Amino acid sequence: MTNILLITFAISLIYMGIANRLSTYINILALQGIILFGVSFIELIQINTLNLIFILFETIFFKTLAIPLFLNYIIKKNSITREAEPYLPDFISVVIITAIILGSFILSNIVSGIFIRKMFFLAALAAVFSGLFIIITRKKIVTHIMGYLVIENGVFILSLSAANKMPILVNLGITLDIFVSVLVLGVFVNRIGNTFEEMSVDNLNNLKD
Amino acid sequence: MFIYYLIISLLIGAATMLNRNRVVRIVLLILFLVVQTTMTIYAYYHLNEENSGYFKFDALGVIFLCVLTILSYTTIYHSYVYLKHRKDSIRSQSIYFAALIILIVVMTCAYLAAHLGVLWVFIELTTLSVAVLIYHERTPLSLEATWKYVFICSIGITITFIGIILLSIAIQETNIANFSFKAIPAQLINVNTSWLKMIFLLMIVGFCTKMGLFPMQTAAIDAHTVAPPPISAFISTTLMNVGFVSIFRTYTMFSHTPILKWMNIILMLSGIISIIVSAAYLLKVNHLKRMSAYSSIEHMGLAAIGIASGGIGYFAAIFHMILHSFVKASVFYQIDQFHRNFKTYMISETGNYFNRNKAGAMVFLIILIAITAMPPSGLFITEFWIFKALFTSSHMFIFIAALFFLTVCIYSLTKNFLFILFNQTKDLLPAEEKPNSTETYTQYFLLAIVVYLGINPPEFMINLLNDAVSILPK
Amino acid sequence: MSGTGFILIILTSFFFTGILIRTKSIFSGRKGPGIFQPMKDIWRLFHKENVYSQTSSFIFKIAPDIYFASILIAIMMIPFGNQKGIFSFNGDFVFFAYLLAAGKFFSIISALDTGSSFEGMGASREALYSFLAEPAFFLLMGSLALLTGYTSFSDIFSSISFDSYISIAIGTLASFVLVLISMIENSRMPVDDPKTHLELTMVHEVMILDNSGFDLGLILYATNLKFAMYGAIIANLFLTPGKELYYSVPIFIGAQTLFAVIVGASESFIARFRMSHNPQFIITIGSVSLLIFFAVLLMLGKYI
Amino acid sequence: MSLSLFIILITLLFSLLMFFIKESWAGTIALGSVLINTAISSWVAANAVLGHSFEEIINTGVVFGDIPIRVDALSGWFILMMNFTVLTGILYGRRYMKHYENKSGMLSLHFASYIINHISMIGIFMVQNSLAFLYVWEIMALSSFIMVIFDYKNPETLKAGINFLIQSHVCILLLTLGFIWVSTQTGSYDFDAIRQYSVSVSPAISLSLYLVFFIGFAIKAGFVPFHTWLPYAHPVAPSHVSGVMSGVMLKLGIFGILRMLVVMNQNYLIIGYIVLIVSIISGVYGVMLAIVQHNLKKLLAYHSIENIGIIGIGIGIGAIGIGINNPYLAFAGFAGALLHTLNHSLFKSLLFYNSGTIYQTLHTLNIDSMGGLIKKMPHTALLFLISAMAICGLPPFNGFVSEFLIYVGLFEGVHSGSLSIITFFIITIAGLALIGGLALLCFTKAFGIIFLGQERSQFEHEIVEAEPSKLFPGYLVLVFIMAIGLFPQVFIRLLINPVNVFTAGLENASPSLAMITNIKSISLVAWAFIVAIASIWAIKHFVLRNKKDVIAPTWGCGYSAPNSKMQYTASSYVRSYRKLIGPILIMNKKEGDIKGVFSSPIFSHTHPYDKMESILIDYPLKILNKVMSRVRFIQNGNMRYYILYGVLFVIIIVLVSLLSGMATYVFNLLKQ
Repeated sequence: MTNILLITFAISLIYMGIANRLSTYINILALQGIILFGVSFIELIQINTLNLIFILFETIFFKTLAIPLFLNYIIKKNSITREAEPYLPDFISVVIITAIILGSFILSNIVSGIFIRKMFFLAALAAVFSGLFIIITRKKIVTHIMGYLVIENGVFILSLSAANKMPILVNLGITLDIFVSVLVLGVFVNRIGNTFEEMSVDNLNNLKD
Repeated sequence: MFIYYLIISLLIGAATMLNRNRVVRIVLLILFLVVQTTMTIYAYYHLNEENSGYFKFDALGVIFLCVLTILSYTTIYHSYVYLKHRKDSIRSQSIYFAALIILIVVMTCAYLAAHLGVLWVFIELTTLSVAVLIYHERTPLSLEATWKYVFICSIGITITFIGIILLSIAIQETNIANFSFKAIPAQLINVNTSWLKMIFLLMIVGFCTKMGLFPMQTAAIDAHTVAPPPISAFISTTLMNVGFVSIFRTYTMFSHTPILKWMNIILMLSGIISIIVSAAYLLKVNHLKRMSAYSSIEHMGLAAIGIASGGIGYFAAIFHMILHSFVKASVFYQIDQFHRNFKTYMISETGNYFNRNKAGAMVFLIILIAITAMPPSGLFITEFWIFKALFTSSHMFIFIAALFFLTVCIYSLTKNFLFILFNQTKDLLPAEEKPNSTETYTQYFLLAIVVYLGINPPEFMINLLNDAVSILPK
Repeated sequence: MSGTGFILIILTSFFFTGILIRTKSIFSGRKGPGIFQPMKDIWRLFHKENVYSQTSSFIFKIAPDIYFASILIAIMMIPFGNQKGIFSFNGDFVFFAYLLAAGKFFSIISALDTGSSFEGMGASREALYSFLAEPAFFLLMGSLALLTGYTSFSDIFSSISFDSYISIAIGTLASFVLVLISMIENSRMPVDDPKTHLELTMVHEVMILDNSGFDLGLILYATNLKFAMYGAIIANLFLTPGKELYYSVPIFIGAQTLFAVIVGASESFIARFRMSHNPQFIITIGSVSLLIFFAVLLMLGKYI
Repeated sequence: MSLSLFIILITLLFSLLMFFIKESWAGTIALGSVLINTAISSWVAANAVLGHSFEEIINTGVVFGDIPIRVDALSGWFILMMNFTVLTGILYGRRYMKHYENKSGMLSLHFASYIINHISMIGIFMVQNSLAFLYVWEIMALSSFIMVIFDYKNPETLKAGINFLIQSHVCILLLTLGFIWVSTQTGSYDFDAIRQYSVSVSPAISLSLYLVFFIGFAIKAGFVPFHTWLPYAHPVAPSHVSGVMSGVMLKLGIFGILRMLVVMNQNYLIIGYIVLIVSIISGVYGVMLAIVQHNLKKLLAYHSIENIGIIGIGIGIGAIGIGINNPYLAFAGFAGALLHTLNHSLFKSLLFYNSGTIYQTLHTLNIDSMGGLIKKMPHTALLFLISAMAICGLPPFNGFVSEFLIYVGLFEGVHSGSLSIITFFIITIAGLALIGGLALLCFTKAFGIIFLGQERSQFEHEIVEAEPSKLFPGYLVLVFIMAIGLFPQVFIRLLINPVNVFTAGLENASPSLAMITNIKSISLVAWAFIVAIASIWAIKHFVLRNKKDVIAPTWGCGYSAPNSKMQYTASSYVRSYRKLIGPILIMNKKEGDIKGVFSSPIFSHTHPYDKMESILIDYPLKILNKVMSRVRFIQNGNMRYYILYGVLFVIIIVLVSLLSGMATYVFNLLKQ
């Protein structure tokens, strides 16, 4: 069951590669939140309740509801155009993300002798790298945040794979990371929206030599 | 004890945030400095002592804590001067000082953290608290820089976090205490080396954002450019020290595993590339603060090389970081005065500083000597040691390359500083207010420290340094 | 006694130029003046007062004296056969050369002192030729030192002997080089024509255009002395050591006369070079003396 | 308390004091400090030269460890030389600097760095701990850098200053390399460690170690091809500083080369050959370029290169002498080198002082626009004339004595050595003679054009002789120049101990005595020369006692209205020479062409440029710039790239380590 969810997760990444509407991205993020909720529910059913509740709350509340809404709010407020405006044609994006998944598959096979389930490792790695890929290849600033969130999801999966022995502290860490960064980034996106009329990274390369 | 320190100073920070009265603010600041100082002294006298769970007053932390405390005095003073001349609104001033206090507190915690997770959390916090300060001037440029800084640091910190998770997976343990730096090495004995390599790589790349090493040096430079000069001083000294401490701790953590040589290669690579990049940009950079930022990158590269070459290199690297902190801080303090004199940071639009502000010009002259690591600057000694270590570890190619590119850096720095001091070709409009030479005393003081430490470092400092490197393989 | 060489050279200097001029006039089918005529002219000059250019300074006044003195002292170092010169020590020919250079230094700057374009020209040429000629002389002396194993005029000349063909070859080459050097030093044919009437082509004469009276006399006589001096050096090459005076003095006089005649003959049959050709000519002397060096190496069997 | 610390404290005190008093006092303060330091160090040094070496060990904490202070005869000789020049330098400088009071605002800084420079040089001669040596060496370089950029209002100065700083830094890098090399092998900073190391390893290694040091010091000494900083730094510095730099600081390089020769006493023969070759090239090349210079101080700077070459020839001969165990040769070589070091410091500093005086009266250094100064400034002219003759190595002055020693050594070597040595020496003899001749050409030009004839250009300010206090140091130097020229034997006696530092190892038949008797006769002839001049002069005046000189215009060969423009200029004086050596030079020529029948005034400038510089410095720098500009895509302001770097870094390293892992795996498979 977990594996199916994770595979779905991976597929969502691929879909992200070809999606060219911001709304699609947000939906995918929400979907990933739900997937993560499922995974964590299945995996962590036997750990202590407090921790479980916390994680579930995190997945459902933050990843599935709060953040997508927040992003929607930002987009509305700053009247950002609805296209993602990638630098690369979708075709290449898909190819690259597939390559990323393949690579993480190979890598997960290479690292041996470690107590970790390869599927988790694969999904996490794929998420992290696709997130980075999205950040690198998309034009809008909001998409940077989205890519960042994808990375966070990957990290979350990775932590899940070790979660039943995972100290709560690090779990807290994830929350703090997402919460703070998203908030701060959101604030700055707003600022940028107020400062520049057009929310594209092209406004943000004046500091250079 | 430490927990009280945290609470008190955070309270002071909150008070500064809310307070709108000048006198009260000064009182609060002085109060905070007192607290910070007492904390430092306490830490020094309770060396290698666990405190309130996640913190430990070990030698490395205490050394850099001392540096931080000394610099927090000067930085707060210069921030005060800076704000006085900027005539900001009371509110933004309160925010500034509150954020500054928080930053200092958070960095203190980062130095003393004895637990990987805690260290990580506080590093994240430094990013946030410094972001507020970087954005203080509220210009589009500062917005851009802050955005980049926060974003890249978040990415970096996340990469580090992945490393930490992998580590936690690697050491099959549930107990939080086992995540302290003391406990980890023992559990790494029978972990697959390729796994260790990946963990180390990810963690280092993350920390590089803070220390300003290649490949993640980029954000730090932009942050330097727009931050208020006193804050730039902090970014390129104590904040980079945070990065250094974390890298050093990580290195120490793994130093008894078979991947030691591999780690050295990585750090060596990162260091030398940093030096090359800084050399390349110093040749053409025209923005004074960016120039100083690049020179910081160069020195970070040297420190990394120092660690990587081992032996006396560990010792030298820490020493180098300390001295560099003092020098670089004084650079940025002087840059503040410089900026008030010329109303610009662009080197090509300045000149003849020697006759416009004699005291400041002398500071620049001494800084030029100090930062290019020529005697009587202490950096000369540390660089000598680093190169000795490099030679001993028989990395001849790196040795030559480093020497060569350092020479290039020296050329560019000399050229630019001499231009600022002596160039007569520009006809500039005179400075608005007469430069105040009392503002340069702090710089003279710091530079005097640098010279003194270079010639005759006090006993306790040597002991601390030896203590800090004692665990590492000889 | 060691003054013989000195006295003889002084004596020779009285009639050397006379013989030279006489030879030339005979070759050109004239009777020509008596061989003491040049000395008489000089003597006459000694009684005339000096005319100084208003541009010139004390350098111009003192220079002829120094020039003359340098040559006088230089002569004192020339040995006579196996008799030492008045001054003789290891490496005295170094001193010899540098002393002449000192004299030349002053004659050059005194030429520049007058601020005349022509004399500057002459000075420039003189300086150029002398620096080109220096190495030749030192190479020669070095080779001789190598040959004999001594480093002073007297030892070298007293121990030099011509018993093998190669040594004779060396001797001839050496005397050839010395003749040419003396030609340059005294600025005669083919480097310079003292009889020319166009200042633009002069070297030495144009330098002393402004000298007059006593000073001019000094300079002219110094030239004679210089000739005699080089003649003496050449003669020394052939003075086989250990012979008595009544045997060696005639040889000496003979050699000198022969030298004068040769110079005279060459001046009447050779045309002077173009100015631009002089440097390579002088360089050639240097290479010839390098040949001497190789010959010496061969002779000593160090270089097979 | 120890002497050295005392000196240091005094100096720091004075240099701090400098900043709290009126600028007009700074010179005097500096003079005081120099006097004190000179007194103390000279006392030590004099004892050392007379055979009582001085040694103490200062313990300074963890960084330097024990610093041994050793003053042997060699150091002593150099210290005495250095002190004298520094003293005359400050005596001249505090007058010279009066012009700049309250104009540049850098005066106190200048004088402070002057005295710091002084003690740092004392330190270089005394300290025998490699780290401390580097420390003082770098301080010396820095302080001289600050002195060089004194006239910062002129952009040329800053360029030259940076050039100087960088090249001296390169020299320091090489020294650092050498010292690190030794200290990693032996774990000690003491020079004795170098000695032990160099004897413990194979000759090839110790030779390469020596070469590292040699190149390092050669940059400082200005041997070709490491000379390129020199012709820029000397002209722009204030004249007393140029005097000290050229007179003393170049000798630091010489001292380093000699010191390392003593310390590493290894394979002398090959080192001798190397030094000899480099020196001949330096000597000839230096003077060749000196001749074509228009800028007086630049001309003198190139001449320093030539003189360094002569000193180097001496060192080479000496080293070869030790190598083939010929004490006479060794003595002649080293004595010649050391004496010429002293001589050069004397006449070169004097020449620079004079050029300073000229500069301050005419406000130009362009030789072609000078002329006829001898009538306005007779004292300066006299000083310049004597030092010019001395630098040409003409008797009866000091320059000749040292060159004579070297010549004697060469001729001695010629008939005592193997074929290779003979050939080398013959070439050297020819080279040395050539140098002498060229120097003659160069300084007849310099003196003749600057001081003689008529003024070649009008100056709005009237030209007057410098005030006595400015001439006094010059005459002080002059005394020594004459003394060495006329009583060389005294100085040769003083040289016995310093030379013995090298030749102590040889079983020698004490060549010094033979040498001294030989030198005695030099002084004899020198006296005779002077007497002869005097007597001829007397005779002349006796004969012409009742005739009075006639003053007339210069004879214009029939042209009746000669003017000052018709004189020979410096350029025309050396034109034929320039044509001869054309291929070696780069002459940048600018000419305005004639337009129309009545053309506007036209011009023709020639700027000599150093070919070696264009090959060894300019071209590589161009390459470097190209490479560096390739790197400059990194900070392109686009955040996507910034993140990409991190990702790529991780990916590449992972891939590489994976591949290397596979490679090793396959390799092990193949091994089985």
